[in-house]
Amino acid sequence: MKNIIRIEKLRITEKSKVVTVVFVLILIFAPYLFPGHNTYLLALSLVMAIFAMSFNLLFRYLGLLSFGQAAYFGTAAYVVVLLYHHLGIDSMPILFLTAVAVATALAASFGYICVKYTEFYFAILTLAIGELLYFLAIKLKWLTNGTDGLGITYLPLLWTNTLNTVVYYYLVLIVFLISVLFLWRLTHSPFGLIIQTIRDNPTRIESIGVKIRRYQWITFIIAGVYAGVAGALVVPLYGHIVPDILRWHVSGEAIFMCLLGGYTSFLGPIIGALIYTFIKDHLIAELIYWQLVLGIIIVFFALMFREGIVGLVRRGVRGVP
Amino acid sequence: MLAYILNGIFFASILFLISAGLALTFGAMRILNIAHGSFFALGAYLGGTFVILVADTGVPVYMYLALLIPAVIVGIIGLGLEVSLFRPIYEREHVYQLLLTFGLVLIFEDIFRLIWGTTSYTAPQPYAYLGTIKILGFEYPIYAFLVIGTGLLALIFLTYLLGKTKTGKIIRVVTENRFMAASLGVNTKKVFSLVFLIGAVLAGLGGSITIPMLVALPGLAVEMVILAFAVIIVSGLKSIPGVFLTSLIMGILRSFGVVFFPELVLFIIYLVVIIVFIFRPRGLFG
Amino acid sequence: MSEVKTGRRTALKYIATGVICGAVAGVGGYLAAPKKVEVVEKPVEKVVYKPPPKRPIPKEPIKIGVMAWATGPYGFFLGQGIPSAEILAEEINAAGGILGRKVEIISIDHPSVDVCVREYKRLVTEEKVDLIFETGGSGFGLAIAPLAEEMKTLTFHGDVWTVELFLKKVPKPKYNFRIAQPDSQSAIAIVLSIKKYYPDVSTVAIISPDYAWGRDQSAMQQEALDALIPGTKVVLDLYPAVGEKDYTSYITKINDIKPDVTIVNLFAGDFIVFNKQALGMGFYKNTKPAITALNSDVPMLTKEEVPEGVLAHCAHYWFLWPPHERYPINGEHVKKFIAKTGKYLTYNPQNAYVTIMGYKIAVERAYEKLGEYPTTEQIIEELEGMGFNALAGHGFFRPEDHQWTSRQFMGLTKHVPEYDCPIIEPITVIDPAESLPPPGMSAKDWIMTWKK
Amino acid sequence: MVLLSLEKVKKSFGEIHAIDDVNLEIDKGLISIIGPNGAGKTTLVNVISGTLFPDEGKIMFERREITKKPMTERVKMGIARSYQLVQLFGNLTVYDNIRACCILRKNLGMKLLSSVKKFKSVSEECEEICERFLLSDKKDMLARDLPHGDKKLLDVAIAYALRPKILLLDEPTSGLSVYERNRVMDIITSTVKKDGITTVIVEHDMDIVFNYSDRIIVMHEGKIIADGKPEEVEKLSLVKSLVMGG
Repeated sequence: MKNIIRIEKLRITEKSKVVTVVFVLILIFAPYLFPGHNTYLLALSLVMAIFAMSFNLLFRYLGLLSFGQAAYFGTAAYVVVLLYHHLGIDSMPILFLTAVAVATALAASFGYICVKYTEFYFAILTLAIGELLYFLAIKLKWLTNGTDGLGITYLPLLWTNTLNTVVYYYLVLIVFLISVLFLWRLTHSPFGLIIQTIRDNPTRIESIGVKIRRYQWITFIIAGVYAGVAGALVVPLYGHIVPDILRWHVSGEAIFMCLLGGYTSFLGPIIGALIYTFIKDHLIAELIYWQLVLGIIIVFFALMFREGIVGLVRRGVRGVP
Repeated sequence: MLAYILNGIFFASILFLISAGLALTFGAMRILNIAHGSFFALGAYLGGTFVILVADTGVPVYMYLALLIPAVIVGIIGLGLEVSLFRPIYEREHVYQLLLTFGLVLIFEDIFRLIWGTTSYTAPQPYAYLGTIKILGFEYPIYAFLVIGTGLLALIFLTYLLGKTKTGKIIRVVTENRFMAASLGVNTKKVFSLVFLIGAVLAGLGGSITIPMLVALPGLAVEMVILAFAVIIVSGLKSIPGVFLTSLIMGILRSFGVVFFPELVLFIIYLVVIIVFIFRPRGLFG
Repeated sequence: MSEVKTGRRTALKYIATGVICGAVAGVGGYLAAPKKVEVVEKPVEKVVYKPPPKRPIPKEPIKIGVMAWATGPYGFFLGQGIPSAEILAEEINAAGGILGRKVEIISIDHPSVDVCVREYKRLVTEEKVDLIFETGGSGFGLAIAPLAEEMKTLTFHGDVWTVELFLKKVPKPKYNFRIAQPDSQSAIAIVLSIKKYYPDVSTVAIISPDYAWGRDQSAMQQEALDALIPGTKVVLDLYPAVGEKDYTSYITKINDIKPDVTIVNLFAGDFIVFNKQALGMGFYKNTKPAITALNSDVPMLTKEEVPEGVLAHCAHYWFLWPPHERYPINGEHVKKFIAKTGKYLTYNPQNAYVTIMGYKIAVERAYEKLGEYPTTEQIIEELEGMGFNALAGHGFFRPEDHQWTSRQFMGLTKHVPEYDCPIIEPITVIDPAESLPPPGMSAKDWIMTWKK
Repeated sequence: MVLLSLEKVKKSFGEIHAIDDVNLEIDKGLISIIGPNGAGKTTLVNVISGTLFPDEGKIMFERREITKKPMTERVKMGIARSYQLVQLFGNLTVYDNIRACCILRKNLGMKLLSSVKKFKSVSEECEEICERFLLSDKKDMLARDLPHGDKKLLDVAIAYALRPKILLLDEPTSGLSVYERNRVMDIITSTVKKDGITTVIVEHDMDIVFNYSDRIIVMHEGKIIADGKPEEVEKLSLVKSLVMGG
């Protein structure tokens, strides 16, 4: 990760404050600006944005490329579905908190092994863990119903249910804003600065007395929490959870969202998630050979846009965070 | 019992053919090339096409020659991709190379579907023609020995290339430390292209040789590259014979797995990867 | 706390305000959001009952959503519903459409269950489709079945074999109809065919792909074996991975044990790889195979791949039955399909036919009965119990569980010059009465009733 | 009270005896270590700072033995070092490079939620160090975009930010133009003298050594062959031929 491209200091200029507020306001009134199916897509993009942040926390701030965030994303989703099916629990708070807790515990235990490695070995190990959980989900048919998967049509939410997209959108929005706020605070905290030094020059910072493993482990756990939150929130939107949710393709999507939006900027993963979800939705609807088009876009971005879309915008408009 | 060992060796040679090329490119160029699986699949599809074209000529030898053509074509395509797409981003972070190959896999998937459709594509003639022989009371397809032979040939070629020839030494120097090699005046760009070419040829050959016994289906590329990565990580990147031995171990482990612990067969490859990570981080032969 | 003068602090204020107005808007949303508002009772004046105005036939075309997993490894047979639907739409539109309304096919390829759910919602909310025909496998079916009930959209399932669909998932289906037969029916049909061709079988091996369908099918086959051919012993129950590349070890294991009959539940690519390696290892000399899931493959296989005289079972549609000359519905469609796609037909064309033609007949009959254009609920009432001739002959939707009564076929494979693929000749037809358990009853319970 | 002492320290790599039985005491002032390449200067710094452990002998720091103590603990005790090949946090600004060390020194590293700007003391210290090393104008530049001279300064500033009792500088002026060397040395010596931090500099440049250091140690093939005030050492014929290319 030595020659990471130019990362401007995240200065908060006048313009970026306005951009942030406008962006939040748009999100707040989105159900009325983009009614119907688009609200559903927006809710899904916000959930995937939280998932993309989980990857970006490890990649941009710690320099570790994880290919297995889907493991914790999928585990949280499965916990929600399993509790609903086997224990009949349908209160959202209990389901979500347990799901995130289990995902975090998993991230903590696997994280302890993973952080011992860097670069490719970290990527391959995280991938192997994801695939292992995927096969486990297929194997434990009595628990997870195997490849047929388990579903929740809807969960009671306040006065209505999660099928009411508008209300569910607001729940997702609130959780999304909290996670963005927390990530902003985290990346601007002393801890946030230290993990970036670990990314840039581990030997030097270790010699000054930083226990690298501990910092990496904590960051891995926080990333696991984010993936868990996203996994729990996605269940009412997907409706039906199958083992494929644990596979590396899902982690690949998180990586692509961050790069599409420009992983170096704070808003990158969020913008990337929004654009990716809408592109993929329309691409699939129109043509059978959507993989070809998606592949060409990915290759194009990998070669041309290093900073992603936010980088482009930033060239035009100074101060986009 | 011998049957299981033979099965193990048969699967091991397929594993080696796909992972040898990747070990070379991954080792020398430090590139996580997921598209390597697509080269294997491309070799398989092309192999099938050429065999069917040649099959009706009735001359059996042509069929086996036809299986070699895809290796050359895939090699050329691989080289073309390397020069045009990979060269500009060697200096950038690994994620961009990973992303580029991820995109290529998607493109190849749809090209396969466009040209060969989603039916399971295969060309049984070379396999059926050779028939079977009886060993110790059980029948075994002769073609399997051809695949095992190809695997061994590839091993011998690679060890000879890397061991004895000048280019082999240069490749090993670049693998050790490409910056040092560059400072010693080695034209790393040319070496990268050569290594990528060999990798693509091996993958293409692997694909076309195995197509008569297997089937080319959408998703084949991804499955094979994940197997290849597992082999490479477990073997540790130091030596090609190391990769061969690891493929052998994995192959035999898997074929005995069917008998003794059938439930685990699905997991075996991943379990081995994780166990090796915990106990021997540098890989078995690292 | 000294005043910290940096940009950061003000930014946090801005974000905080954002959150607060988010909350306010949330509350606002609470008030404005459409919710069950109690209607204040107005004093009721005397209202003369006027019959509702006759509902005219709508002008816009009938939209049929055809969803399939066309790009996956099983795309070649899962995706065949789309061309069939297009052929049928052309025929209907040429003949003036349904009550004058043109038929429009919107085909969607969904590579994963989450995309399937998303596309289903989009088709219903945005495209306002009249009905949806889905062929993607159990995972997909189970995902959208509850949605169909919630969103009140007529949905036909072409490829959901799991019995769980109408036993546990949606016990009282209203908007869901299933054309594919449940696992229980295919299990009974397979065992019946084994009983017919190999009456003195005693040891049986089963090899099935390691995923939900494979496990269910094997379990039910074993139940059916115990009940229908008592005394048989299942000596081997193997589960190679889906997409397995190397079956040699599994074949060696079977060759060692030499069971009388081996039920092969592998299909599509898995079957072809298995079969090729099996041919090379003398599998057909060591055991009598009963190839179960050939319905999806037979038309895709070549004569080299499947030798003659192999017992094959075909579920709910064999494109050569009923014979084309005597039964033009099947003959015509097969000709058009082969012309359009250059491929032989597996079972999804039959599903597409039952869906689209069933819907057409139901709408027309309801219109005559009611004298106005029927609502979806009225169409459903018409469909329940409605019988009509489909590609695979006559059948009907059972009113209780909306299950289409399909036949099963079996016979020994034969190589015939007219067709590149092996065919099943002579064909024995197993009627639903013999193989389809009554609604809400599992295969085991039903077979138990036979004993008495 | 002697700050740092080495007794019969030996360190060899295979047959090369980098340090061959060195006895040394370091107390106050700015000490330069000179000698031809491979004389063992850098190895000496590595052994003191904990990057390497000696094969034999004892190292005492403030009367406590640190021979086998890991680098992290020595940093806490007050031994900081800079690097010959500059080791910076390339993608962070100059200000953040220094701030990271201040944070670690006040062990605030585990603060996850409070904004870095809230810690007034850390910000003040950073401002002061930037001014000391004349890096204030380049405060918001990325470390890897700095000119070479400033990179060297930042490397020393990072070590300085740990408020050590003894500062080990490994060729702080290597690769710089003559003008740059003096500028860098002026800044370093002024800062160090003001705070009275004992500083050990490994150096090649003769006029740097003789203009700035209070005491000069000459090493040759792992042995200390001369140790004293600049004037005394200068006269020694052996030193002249060896080091000054007589």
